Amino acid sequence: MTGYLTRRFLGMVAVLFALTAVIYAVFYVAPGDPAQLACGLKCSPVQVHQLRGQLGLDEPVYLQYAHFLKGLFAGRDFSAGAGVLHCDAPCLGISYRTNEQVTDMILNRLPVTASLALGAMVIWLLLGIGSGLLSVLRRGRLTERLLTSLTLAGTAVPVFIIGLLLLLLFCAYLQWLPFPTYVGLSQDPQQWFWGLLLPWTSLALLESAKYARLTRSSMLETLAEDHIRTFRAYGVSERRLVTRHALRGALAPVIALSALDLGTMFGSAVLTETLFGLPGLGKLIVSSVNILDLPVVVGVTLVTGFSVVLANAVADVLYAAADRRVVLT
Amino acid sequence: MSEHLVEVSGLTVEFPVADSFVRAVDGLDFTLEAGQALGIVGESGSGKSTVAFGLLGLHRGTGARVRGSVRVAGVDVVDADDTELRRVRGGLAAMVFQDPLSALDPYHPVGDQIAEVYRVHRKVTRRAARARAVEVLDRVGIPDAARRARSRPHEFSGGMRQRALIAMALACEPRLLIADEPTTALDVTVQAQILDLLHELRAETGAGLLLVTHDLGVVAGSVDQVLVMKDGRAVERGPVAEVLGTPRETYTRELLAAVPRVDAPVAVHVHPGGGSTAEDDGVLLEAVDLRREFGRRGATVAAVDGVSLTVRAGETLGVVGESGSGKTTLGRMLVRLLDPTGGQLRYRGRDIGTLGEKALRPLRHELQMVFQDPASSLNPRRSIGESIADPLRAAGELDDRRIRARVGELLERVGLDPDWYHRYPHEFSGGQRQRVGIARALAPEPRLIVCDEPVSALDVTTQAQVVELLGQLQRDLGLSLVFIAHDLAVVRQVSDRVAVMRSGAVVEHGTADEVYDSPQHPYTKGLLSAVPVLDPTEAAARRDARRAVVPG
Amino acid sequence: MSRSPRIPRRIGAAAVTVALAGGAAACGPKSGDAGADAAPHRGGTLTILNQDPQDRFDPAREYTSGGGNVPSLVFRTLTTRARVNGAPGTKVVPDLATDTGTPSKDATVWTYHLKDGLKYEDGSPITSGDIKYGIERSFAPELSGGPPYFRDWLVGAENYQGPYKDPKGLDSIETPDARTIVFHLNKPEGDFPYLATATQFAPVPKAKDTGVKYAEHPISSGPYEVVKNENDGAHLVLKRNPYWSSKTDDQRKAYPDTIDVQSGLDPAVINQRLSTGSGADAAAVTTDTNLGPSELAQIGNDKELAGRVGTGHFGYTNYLAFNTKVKPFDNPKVREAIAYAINRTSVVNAAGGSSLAEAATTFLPNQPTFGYTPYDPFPAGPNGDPAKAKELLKEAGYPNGLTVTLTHSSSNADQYGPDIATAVQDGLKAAGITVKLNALQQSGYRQAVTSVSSEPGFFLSGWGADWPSGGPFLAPIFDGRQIVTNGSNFNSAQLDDPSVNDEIDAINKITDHATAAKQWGALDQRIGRQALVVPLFHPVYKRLYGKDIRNVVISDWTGVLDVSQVAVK
Amino acid sequence: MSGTAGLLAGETAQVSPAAGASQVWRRLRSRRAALAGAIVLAALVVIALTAPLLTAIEGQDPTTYHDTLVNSASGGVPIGSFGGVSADHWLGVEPGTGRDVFARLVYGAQISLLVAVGSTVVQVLIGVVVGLTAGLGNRFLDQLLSSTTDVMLALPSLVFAIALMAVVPSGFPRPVLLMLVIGLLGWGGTARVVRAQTLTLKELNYVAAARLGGSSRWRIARRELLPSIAAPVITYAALLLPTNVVSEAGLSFLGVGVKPPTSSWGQMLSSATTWFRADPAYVLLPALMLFATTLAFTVVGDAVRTALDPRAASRIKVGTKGADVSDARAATGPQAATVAAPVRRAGANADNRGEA
Repeated sequence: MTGYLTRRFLGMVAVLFALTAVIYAVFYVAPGDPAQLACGLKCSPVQVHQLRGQLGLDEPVYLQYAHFLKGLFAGRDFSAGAGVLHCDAPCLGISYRTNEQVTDMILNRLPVTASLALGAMVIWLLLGIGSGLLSVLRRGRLTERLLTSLTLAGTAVPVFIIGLLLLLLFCAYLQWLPFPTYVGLSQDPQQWFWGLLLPWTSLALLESAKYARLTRSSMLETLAEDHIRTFRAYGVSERRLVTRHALRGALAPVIALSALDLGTMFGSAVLTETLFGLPGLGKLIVSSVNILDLPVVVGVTLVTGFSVVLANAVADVLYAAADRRVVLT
Repeated sequence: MSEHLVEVSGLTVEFPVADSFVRAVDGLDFTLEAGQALGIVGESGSGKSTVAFGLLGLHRGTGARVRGSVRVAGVDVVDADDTELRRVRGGLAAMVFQDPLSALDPYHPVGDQIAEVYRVHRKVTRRAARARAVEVLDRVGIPDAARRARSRPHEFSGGMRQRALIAMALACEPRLLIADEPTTALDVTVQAQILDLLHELRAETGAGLLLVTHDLGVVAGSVDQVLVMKDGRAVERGPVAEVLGTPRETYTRELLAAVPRVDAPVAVHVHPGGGSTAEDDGVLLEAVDLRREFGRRGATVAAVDGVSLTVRAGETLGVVGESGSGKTTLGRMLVRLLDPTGGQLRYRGRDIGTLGEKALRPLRHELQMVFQDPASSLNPRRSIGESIADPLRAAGELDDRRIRARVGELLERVGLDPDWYHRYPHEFSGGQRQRVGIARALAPEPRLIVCDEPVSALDVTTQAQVVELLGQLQRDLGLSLVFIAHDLAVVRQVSDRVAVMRSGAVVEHGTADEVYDSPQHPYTKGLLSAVPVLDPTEAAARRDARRAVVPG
Repeated sequence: MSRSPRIPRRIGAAAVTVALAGGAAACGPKSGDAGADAAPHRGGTLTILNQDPQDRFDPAREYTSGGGNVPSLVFRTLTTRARVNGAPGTKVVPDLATDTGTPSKDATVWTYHLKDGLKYEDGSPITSGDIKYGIERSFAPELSGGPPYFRDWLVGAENYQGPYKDPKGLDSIETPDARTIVFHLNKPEGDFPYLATATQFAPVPKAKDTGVKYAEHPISSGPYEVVKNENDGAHLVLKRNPYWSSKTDDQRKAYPDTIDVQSGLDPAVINQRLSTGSGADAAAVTTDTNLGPSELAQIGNDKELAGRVGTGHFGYTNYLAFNTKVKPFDNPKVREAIAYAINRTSVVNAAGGSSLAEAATTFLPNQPTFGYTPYDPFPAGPNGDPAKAKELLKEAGYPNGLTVTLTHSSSNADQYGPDIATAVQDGLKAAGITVKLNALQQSGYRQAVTSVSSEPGFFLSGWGADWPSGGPFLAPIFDGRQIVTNGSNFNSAQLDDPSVNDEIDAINKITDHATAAKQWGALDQRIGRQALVVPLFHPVYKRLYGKDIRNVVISDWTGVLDVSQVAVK
Repeated sequence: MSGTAGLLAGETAQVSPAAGASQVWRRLRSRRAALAGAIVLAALVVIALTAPLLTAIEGQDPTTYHDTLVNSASGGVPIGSFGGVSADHWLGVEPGTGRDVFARLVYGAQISLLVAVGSTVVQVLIGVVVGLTAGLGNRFLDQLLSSTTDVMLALPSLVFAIALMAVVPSGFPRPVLLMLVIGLLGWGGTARVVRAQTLTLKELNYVAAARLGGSSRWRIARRELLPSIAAPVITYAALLLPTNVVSEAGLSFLGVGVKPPTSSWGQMLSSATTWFRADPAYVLLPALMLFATTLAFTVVGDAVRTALDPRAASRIKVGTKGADVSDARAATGPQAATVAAPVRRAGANADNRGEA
């Protein structure tokens, strides 16, 4: 099993690197000159030329990529003017625009995206598993049909619609909530919570619908398994069948999926971050794409991609741990 | 009060299918007295399992319609409220299920599962319940029960799991044990042990036993009374010796006649023309020290571990072994569906074990295979005619009319209507599908067919017909057959020579009569003695013999 | 094109960002709230809520107009803008220097003397050598981003690579003593005092220079020093610099004790927080976010809110640019037809409505300091004159209409985007001109329209001067000698008319600002008749400030309230 | 482009061979929700196709500005109630421009449906090719393609779409570009489903039989595998459609979708973010259209899934084996025990290497 996971993990990491190479190539052919953009439009040709040299943009693209790889594994030095700017491995390079280390930029935005993703996950798990279970326990009754319809509708609503409507309702009309802003958890936990409540909810409503459906179908499938029948045939009550014998098996895919979703969230919260103006990784990469700040784009892609690769591995392990019958080959 | 342990009268069970109901059990009546054992026997679709489930009221809430009356230990199962029904389930009547792996919760230790059931019915502490679990596990012969009680089901072997399930059934000292095909998923040696255990327990606890099975051999040694079912109705009922010995009904007789017997071979096979004169020339396929390993470096398992055997032209080689013995892997290697990882495979003197797919293709048609599961061996989305025609087309035949004619001929040959070209597999019964599979194997005019458990998924009557067909074809076409099966009786029926496999190796090899009548290897001996027999007296004698050999 | 009406979203090219950081200017607040309060309160914390971070907080890397808003709290420069309301706020006044500079006769040598008692935040004295060093380090490629004038104007600076690679420094900046600094220019530049407001003229002590890391904590010469700089200017906290003294600085008031600059906020959030004004937000302002439609709609019924809007004008013009080297725009009649056909009402609406944009018919912004002279060479009314346009097209040889391609940015930032483009498109439809839209991704668009080789024939553009004077507004766009073939070119019409060139030279020699302004206005009118550009609108800044904000000063230089003047209650 | 679609793929499953087309249709028809969804979808298609006609009836077009219908001083808020609803402008006008909202919504339907369907086709084509190749190829090829698939599923696809849309020259037709970009970034789930199916199917005896019959790999893929893969792929595609509707809207929302003045619901929603307080009607209309479309697609897709896969609809079975009830059930096709594609249950192993 370890062997399997290692192979899968390494395979994905390898592809991830191939991907960074593709990004380099794509940006190389993209219109626009990063040096000109970093320098400013009024920069003279001399100045742009100097800057191009300083950023290493005068080198062939494969050498630039080689430097990037070297930085990743061995660290790199950049000229800081006065002295050098040492960038320890794993070094993702420095921003063309601000000379800031990409690693720092990402670490600075990470808390925002992480708060968003983790908080949303808590809500979607509670809501999703809760309503999924409820619809199973109330099989055949009105509650089930209501929940089934609701969750079906829920999966169909894009986050930017839910978000907009929530904003409209809670911030503009009712004014119960402040307009979402990110305040660090360590800075002011209360503001952190209230500021993120709406983004969390918008993300989670959508996800929880998916989870409710998954929980429900997984639970129904588990309840149809033979061992459930065994305990039913031994007089164990329905409630206990669900909570003790079906829940764990039924939740295995739910947990595995949430690990995956959490990983994906690091890269896919762009819409939410844009809508609510949260300074996370998604916003960072969007603005970096606009100014062709290649090191930042590659860095964020690598980090978000890696988080998903990791999440995949975690999901596999969780799944295997939850379901002893699973063999990873 | 009547004080029958079980009293079923006018039981009818119907299941909703699409817009209508299908009747699975149709007006069944029977009784079972305390301490007695009743076997319900029938082929698939006879409704026997439905009866077993009906005794515990397990149809409640599934949409099934249940009519008639079912009384178990004095409780009316059909009318009882949920609480009372739960008291019956496990407390008064306990069920032993067919597939012990899936019947236990994979997440909890076995002991806890038994303890849980115990606590449903007895107001005791957790600790006392655990102790009871260990006690019953010990009773069903689980060694080191206190430790094993903490293991999860997947850490048990198949037989141990079945014992654990029986232990669970015993936990609350029920007055009735219901065993639904308790040994179907098990190897023959383990099957014998489990049946012996059930027998012992019944004697010891005085509980009644309702044994549901398709295998007449299983009931022979285990019950007092037999009820034969067909299409939801009782065909015949009586003491086991009487029903098996002197059946009154035709159906029962047919059923009995179809059961293959280890002791009395049915000579459907014919030795190749010219007898054994041209032995050397007759060798068609030869395996020399053939090996196959699975897994990656470091953690390989040898499924086939150095097997050498020969198949002569026109003869049938039987390969018999329990699950995990590597017989299927061997069979697939013989037709090169799997690549050997070692040894040689010679076909008509030429080493084909290492040929690439392209080089192999001209030879492909000479080596064919018939598979176990007729459901998966035909593409559900193609008409059977197309499936059979496939090898013809692959061989380059383009003329539709000729293909049609040839397929019709093949269908006829395997006993099907030649006009069924356009029918789809789901329109056929299991036996018919297996015939289609055989027709397809015949299509490219092979010299050798490997049959991998060709009849194990079929009912006993169908089984006999398919075996008969294979023998017929071999006679007519001069085919060589490799017949792989776990069922010793079936193998004896068809084989000229037999190889017994265990853990990837052949432990005994010889003519069918040699191997069956005077087995040399202890493993073969054990296997043979475990085979259930139809004569209740003989069965009892064998049980005693086994008990003498394997104490405890 | 250069700066945008609002501090641009950070995306833009640096040039843009820059100018505006200073913000801009014009009529101050109408109510008497600001100056009327007797004595503004000293102390407290001023919060600034912005979209864009105060990144690259290094005097070498800032591109500001007049020294910027937040930057000028930390960096003092040789000269600075006058911190007063309205038009007087377009004047240059001394800052570190004793006067706005002494030019040689032909204005090629400028001499400055430093005031007495100038100190850094650590108490050490500020010397003229530090100012020279500050300018020199802005040449280092590591510290790119500043304005281009130093390289263009200073003698022998064209290929200079900064003091790190070339420690000898620039000979054209002399420091005969610690309080004197002399600049040698390669041509007469009467506007040098305006340039001396740029942050590059802030002193940098060589011993404290840490290269690119200097931005984390630049050494303050102004009233505030940096105590916290998170995520490259995303969150900046400034506190009073004890060594700064109002005795040497008559411009900055520096009433609050602490300034807290938060950025990365959504415009809707900023406006909402300012209008609600709870907690610290009561003492908050924004320097880069205009009112949104929601607030604009609200202001009509809410006097209190209306009283907290600061309106300002920064000299800026959004226009349609033609490349006269591309057919059919080489034909003046076609250009005129477009100028007649344009529906400025639609365009103004697309730019946020009449509160945020004023329809423009002149290239020069509507402020006297630029030499604004009202005129309309192609009077077509607010909705255009399609009939006249059709007539002209017929004369030009297009009786059946015309199809042209309008290039624009794919982003609406700076109003070069699809919103304006589609408004133009619809307006021209009535005159039988079919406009195809060619949206370029923002960075690609900027480079395309400023490169002579790839310049499209017809595109959205805009221009704002680096300081409030007609020269830098007109010359880059219409001076034939400023056509740059191997770099960024802003003379998009590629006009090279000797008479225009001569006129520019003549006005540049005039040292009196008012006289020169009048001449610039006349020149603008003269060029305007050629329909080389179609002016669309001048943006207006309308920005909300918190309930507790006092002493609001909005000059016409920046157009936004000056944070160095603000007091909190 | 949901990155997690792959995991859910395990849910989609086999079609019972017994489920012929007519049976599927009957199951579909019997669900009222599905019927309603289908009606909504049909209506949308009609609206999209007849957009020019509908707007002609209204007497408006989607691009003409109406300066007099908005209040310029308040930033361009439509004059009148509910966003300027009038006899001329049935659903009001767009703030800032005065363009007709009804016309823009109707034309927006064209883009939404076109891009959704087109990108789904691209996704399915790539997914099937990659999945089949991985499933049938040797270990190296499989590893390579599976890793690529995993990474495709892992990519922050929205971000990539933004980058791609930015890099492609502006002359390229936008709707086609959208289809390609969404398609190129969203095939991972299909590939995973197809690969898992292929792996399961190729272990099946009828494939082995075809090999023995002398069929080539290509012939096996075409004749034995593709027909069996079709059902899960159709099911999966039905689930992809609403996702792709949302992707198009999302990209337009972020400003990299179709180019103005072409109208798109996503772009309307994007501009509505600044207007939602001053003109709520302008938010609600495109939101409603988008919601109705995705919901209709989802409902129909869900129904297709249930119709094609009777297991999903089956109630809890108790006690009795399928064979006892009806022979047809016993014929249920191969069971794909894939939750996460690579995960297999030990019991389901084809080799008889079971427990010892």
